[in-house]
Amino acid sequence: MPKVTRRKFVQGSAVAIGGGVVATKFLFGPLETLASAGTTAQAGPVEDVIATTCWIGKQDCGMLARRVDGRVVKFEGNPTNPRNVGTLCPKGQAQIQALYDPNRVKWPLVRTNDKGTTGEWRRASWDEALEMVADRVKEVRDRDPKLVLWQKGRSKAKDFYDDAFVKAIGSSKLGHGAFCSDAGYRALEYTLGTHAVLHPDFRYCNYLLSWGWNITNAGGNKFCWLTWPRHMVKARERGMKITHLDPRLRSAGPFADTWLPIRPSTDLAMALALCHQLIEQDYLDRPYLKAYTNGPYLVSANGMTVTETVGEGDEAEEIPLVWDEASGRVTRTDEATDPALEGEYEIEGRPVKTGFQLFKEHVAQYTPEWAADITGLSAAQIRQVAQDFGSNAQIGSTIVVDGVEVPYRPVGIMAYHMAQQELGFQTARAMTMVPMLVGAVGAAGGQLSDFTWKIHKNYPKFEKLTVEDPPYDFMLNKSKYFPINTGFPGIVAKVMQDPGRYGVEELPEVAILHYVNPLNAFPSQQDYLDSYGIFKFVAVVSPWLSETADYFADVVLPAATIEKYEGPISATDQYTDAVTLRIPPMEPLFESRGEIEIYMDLCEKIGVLFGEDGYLSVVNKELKLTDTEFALPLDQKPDVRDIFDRWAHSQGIDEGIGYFEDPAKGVFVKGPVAPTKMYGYVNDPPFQGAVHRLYGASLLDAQRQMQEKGAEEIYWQDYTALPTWRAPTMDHSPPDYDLILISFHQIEHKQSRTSFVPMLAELAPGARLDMNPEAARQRGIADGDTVIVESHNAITGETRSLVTTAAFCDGIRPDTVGMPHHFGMWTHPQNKGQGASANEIYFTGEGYMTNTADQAFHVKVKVTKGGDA
Amino acid sequence: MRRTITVTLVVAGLALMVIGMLAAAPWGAESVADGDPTFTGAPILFVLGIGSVIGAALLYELLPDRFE
Amino acid sequence: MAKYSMVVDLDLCQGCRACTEACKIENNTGSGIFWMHVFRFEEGEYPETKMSFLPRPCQHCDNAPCVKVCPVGARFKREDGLVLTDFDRCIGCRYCELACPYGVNYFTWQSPEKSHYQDVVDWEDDDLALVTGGLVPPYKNPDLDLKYGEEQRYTAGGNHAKGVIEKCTFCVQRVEKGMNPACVETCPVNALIFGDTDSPDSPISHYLRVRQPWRLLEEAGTHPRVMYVGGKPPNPSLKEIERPKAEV
Amino acid sequence: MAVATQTSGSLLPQGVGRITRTWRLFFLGMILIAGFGLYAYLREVSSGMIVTNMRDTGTMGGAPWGLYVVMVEYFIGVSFAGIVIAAVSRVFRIRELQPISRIAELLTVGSLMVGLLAVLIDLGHPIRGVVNMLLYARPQSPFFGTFMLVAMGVLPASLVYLYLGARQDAAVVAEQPSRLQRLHRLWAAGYSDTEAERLRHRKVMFWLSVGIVPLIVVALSTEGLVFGIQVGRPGWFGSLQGPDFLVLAAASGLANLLVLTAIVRRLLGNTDRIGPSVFKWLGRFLLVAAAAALYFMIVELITLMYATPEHERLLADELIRGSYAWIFWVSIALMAAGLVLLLVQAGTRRWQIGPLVLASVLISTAALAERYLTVIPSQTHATLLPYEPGSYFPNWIEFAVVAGLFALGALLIGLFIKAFPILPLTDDEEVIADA
Repeated sequence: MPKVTRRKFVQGSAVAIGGGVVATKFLFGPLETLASAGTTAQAGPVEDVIATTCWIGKQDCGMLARRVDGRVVKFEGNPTNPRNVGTLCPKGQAQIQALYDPNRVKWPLVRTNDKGTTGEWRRASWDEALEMVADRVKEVRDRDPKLVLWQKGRSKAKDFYDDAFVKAIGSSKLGHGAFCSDAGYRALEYTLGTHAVLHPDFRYCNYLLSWGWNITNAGGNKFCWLTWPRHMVKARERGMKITHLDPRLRSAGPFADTWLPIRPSTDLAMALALCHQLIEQDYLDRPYLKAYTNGPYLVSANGMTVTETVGEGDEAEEIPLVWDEASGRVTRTDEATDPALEGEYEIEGRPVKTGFQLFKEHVAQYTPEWAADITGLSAAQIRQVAQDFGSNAQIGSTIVVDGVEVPYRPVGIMAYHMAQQELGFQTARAMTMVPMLVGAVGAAGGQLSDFTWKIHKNYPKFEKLTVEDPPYDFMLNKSKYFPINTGFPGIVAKVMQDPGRYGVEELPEVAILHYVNPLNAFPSQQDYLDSYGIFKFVAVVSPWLSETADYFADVVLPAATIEKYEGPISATDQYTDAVTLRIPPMEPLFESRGEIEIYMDLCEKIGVLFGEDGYLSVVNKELKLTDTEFALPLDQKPDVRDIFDRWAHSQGIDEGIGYFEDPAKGVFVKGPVAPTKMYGYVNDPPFQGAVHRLYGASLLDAQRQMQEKGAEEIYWQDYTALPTWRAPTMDHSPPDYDLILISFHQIEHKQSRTSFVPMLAELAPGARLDMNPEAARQRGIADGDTVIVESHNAITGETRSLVTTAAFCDGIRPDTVGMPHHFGMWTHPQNKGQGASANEIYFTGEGYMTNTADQAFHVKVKVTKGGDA
Repeated sequence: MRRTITVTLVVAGLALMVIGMLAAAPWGAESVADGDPTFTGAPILFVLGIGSVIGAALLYELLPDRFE
Repeated sequence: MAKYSMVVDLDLCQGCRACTEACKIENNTGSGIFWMHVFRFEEGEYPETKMSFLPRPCQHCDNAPCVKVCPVGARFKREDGLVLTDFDRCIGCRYCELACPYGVNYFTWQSPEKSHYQDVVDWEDDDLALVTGGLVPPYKNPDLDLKYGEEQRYTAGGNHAKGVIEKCTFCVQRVEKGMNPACVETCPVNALIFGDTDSPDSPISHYLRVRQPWRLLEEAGTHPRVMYVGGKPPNPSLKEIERPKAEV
Repeated sequence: MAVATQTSGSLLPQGVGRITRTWRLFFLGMILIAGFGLYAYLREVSSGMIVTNMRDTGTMGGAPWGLYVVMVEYFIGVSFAGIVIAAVSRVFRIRELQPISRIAELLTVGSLMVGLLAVLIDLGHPIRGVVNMLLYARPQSPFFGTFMLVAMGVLPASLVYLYLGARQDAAVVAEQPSRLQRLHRLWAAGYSDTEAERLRHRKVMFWLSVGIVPLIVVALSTEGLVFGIQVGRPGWFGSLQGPDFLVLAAASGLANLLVLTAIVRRLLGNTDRIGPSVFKWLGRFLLVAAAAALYFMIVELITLMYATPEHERLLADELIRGSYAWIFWVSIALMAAGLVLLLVQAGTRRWQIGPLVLASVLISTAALAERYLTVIPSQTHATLLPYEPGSYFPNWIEFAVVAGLFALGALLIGLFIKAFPILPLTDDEEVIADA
């Protein structure tokens, strides 16, 4: 494909305009004249195809844009892209309406009225708008770069260009992960070392615990929606069985072989009971537990692992001790030949137990009968799940994959956003222990997390958690509140309202919001209304005017949607390694621009584009171009296309970016992912050398430090070495708040970023409250009635309410109500009448976030008939 | 004469109706042609047929005596 | 002569409605119109609840009631199995719509310019028109303006004029280029299979050798060319949930 | 009253040519209503049928055939009785009905015109409708019956029947000088009342009578077939739809004829020309037709309730208990009430105009409601695929258009009455003897 230049494009447009007038006149006039329109169509249009990458969702599917006279008429899946193999989801299809949406921000806007209310704007030139932002950034940055806060809701493709901006100016950075699945990420980084959450090896898996996985509607770890279901239906054709643990049946649709409607926020109890049962039914992979977990490590009565110091000074290393069955004595792990998994021993007269022994004793209290009361399931159902999981694991078996013999444990868990509950971190840890007990972690057919087994930098860091004294930074890093800190916009909002309470002295002054919409997309709307006005200056980079921009932006910079170069973008389907780029199917519409251009210009104006630590230099590092012949010169502003051309060459692609611009190629397929990379067991060394933490001594250590620094119990109570059940805080709400509100994802929408696309809004038009008919009838509510949903904060006593419409749904627990979470916006004409978002009545802060600073999406509510919709 | 004209018109009308009907509805055809009359405008024949029969009645009464 | 059919594998269908959207873009149908509708059903009381999905394109019946009742032959059956509407012939009586037991027909209640979501997005916006020429919709598919088939009739796409009927064409404009219909092409889990049942080597023929198909409302005697495998025929006890906003 | 004031020195009989103030008001009123209907229709033409409450079946849960089709069925049904009464009374020499034969013919022509206009109004492309029907009409489609047989057959035949049947009278009034003389002369077309002419006239009228009855039965049965051959709509498929249509048509037609006759009688000063025997005959016919109609309604309902296909049962349920129940029970009650009124009169052998008119109004309204129930619920409810039930109720545009159609019909009849003697001036009793 030839490069799209503006001149070419304008020529194309001219033809299109001509054709358009003719078509408009004839097509919609009397039909008899259609013949002439037909002739025009046959005579003229220049048609071509551009290979590009979907922009609207999460997983960046490969697309082919069909163009007529330079105008995109349709996006279709790119068959050569392993990720989606020529298919597209409803969002991918409908995004063409988002592309052409005349309600996009067309040109830079500068606020002309006070903040905190609906914005009034004047049109500005790019130069003026960028200058305004640069001036404010420069001024604050000179005092303390950390007081510039860059916050991202969504950046697509590899985040090199935005990270480079953050690094070049040295700003603080805030993501949206704490609302997503980060508690799960932290739990796995802690437990296994991998940076991901749980998903199975669908190629061989025979028994799947679909644990809160929204199979038919939402994504999952690493992928958006499309690729997982493709794997899932193939596995089911092969005979895989699915047990679905979720308060709603809708999430599994017809794909649940067994539906276990678990009570929200009780997954930890379920996971602990499963561990109890796997031990009781003796489904234990002892060789795995001995060799790859800290189960054999000896733990003293104070809860700490007993170690021996080897070496001196900087070389010194603490090596844990185990009981060596072979020699019958305590030895260092590196010297033991057969460490004992269970048992009580003595070291110098003091009693010690193995970590696994402690685990076993700990879970002994969590019987199925105990869990049945909490989870709302029956003890028999829980036993059955454990038995199915254990028996299907085929402990001890192996399979040959691509010539490599790999342990074979065809059981796994698919879980994703369900980590976002108050006990999320420990829940995700306990859920990981279920496959650990049967040795399924990193096994063929078993429990995977990332696509390749990589150890995240947090894994060693979490061995020693540090808690410091105030003052803290506004994100509460290393604070007594969150020794493990995800970086939580909710807590930043809290801190900004009352910095003294959290021992914070300096607040951020300038915020650059990169396509993020806290006001609507984050729970506890009131906290954002109360805090974002405190920023002295807010710049927003976004294709649409977000609600946050509407209320708080000083300057809005219009970003392009799909019409820009972006990348590199992984095109893997988990089993094949491939990479691609986003190629603009047309010039950016209106005056919008690609983000890379925006950041380069902004850096130039701030004065950090060029030079050694400048933006371009960081880009070189991020794209691994530094010290190669393809490195960007540090003294001239490159063309965005040129950046990717260099990157492509650095990947050994001789055609450079031309390879990706050729629709016949488009995707650079490197080949299948080797089993030695995918399966932890057959890594070299196995599991990349990480010891899986069954017993979390450093968590207990952190708890003690927090207590010493005077943190409240609500912060330290869940820093326990082993996942420990307690009732969630929301259960302390008065009994008339007798329902649990959850929110859910619909396939037609991507968070709050698509509900204004007309075709998607047509399929999933607006908010509703899914209610069990029985529960509704008890409250005198009929299907379609307007209802008031009132939430209660068990800590502060605050109540919040919204009005929506009851939708009868037999596939939901009677004690649970659910709302789709895509609505509640107001800036786009399409938003009119779409109704409220559950985020308006969720709470954040104590009791409603995890101990790792992640948001919980559960709250107790009462639902009554009435209200004005 | 009057009778001849009338009878002719009635017979011709009925014939036209039958022809028009058959041409408009190619009974038994399975294909595409099923949708369309054998020739465009066949239904006009049917209409002319009806007109002819009704016209016959009119003519029978209205024709002046010299057509006797 | 090829005989085109579609198989819908309900064991695979995720009810995602990508097909619905692909169809709408490809055929430029207006708001509230779903040539390819995907039912989402719920049945049974908690906790014995079951869910199912059912994509519903035009069934392209071999014994099509709509073809039989069309007073002017605007609705016709092609020899390759496609049931099409000549929108240049249609008089807008909506008899086909009443005759069809599947509810696949849509009438153009208003002028096409107005029915493309124009209440919320102004496709004729001046700044947008610099690029699109003010086309409505901006993704207007030029293929739809051509004549197709041996008959050379105007049958492709939808929403051409006020007051005519439209429905799924199996994407005649794509089929004639040897491509799959848009819905089939986009289905993320390949639950839709399209092809020539007269050719023993076509994927659809292979499929039908392995799987036993059933048809929607078989008792109506319409002999649909759309076949279903897996799942089960719908019955009145199913409750439709998550209906799209079907308003014009 | 109309006859009370004379406008000119005209000597035309039955108030022909005399336009009173009441008549002026009547014409003006009808023109206003028809004009408003036209305005509503023009809105529909310019904006599309979106301005009505009709919508697609299935996902939209609407009724693509709404009030217009109900009115097509109703008007064409009404037309049935008129011409049949006229023809039957001629063939079977029912002397008592001879005086109202022209009223009957006029009712037929008027309601046919309005009914066919309603067909055009209901089309998305009315002009294309006429052209393409001529070019491509398919006899396989029941619409062929509506268009070819009703529009091109029954209507012209009825017009010819009306025209020829009144020709003798035209010759009589054509001798009176008046503003209408030219029209009357044209109508008389040189009729000079010779023996040969009389003979020819009687022959033609006889054969027309003989021919027109089967034609109208066939043509109108196809109206029932429009629904009867539909497998896709619960409640429609069945061989009873044809006869059912005719029976209801007879009931509604006779009821309207009776009302119109009563009105004409009042207009002409309670003339003895339309005596009690006319109403007795009409009452008897109406009794039979209404009884049959009620019988059909009940039989149909029972069949629906016991039908094996579940959808038929669902539809019955919807009619009996659902959103259409009020229309359903009102229509049954009206039909039954009308029938009881007639039965009482038949039992006492005392036929009175007042109660007869009341019974007619009841029965005609019931028939209209019954037409509605035939057309609408099968579209919005109990669809064969489990679409959510929908709804339809006409909006002001549709009501305005339909009111306009009624006004147009009334205007046609009113104009005729003022342009031509509505009662025959000469008796035609010898017809059969001569034939």
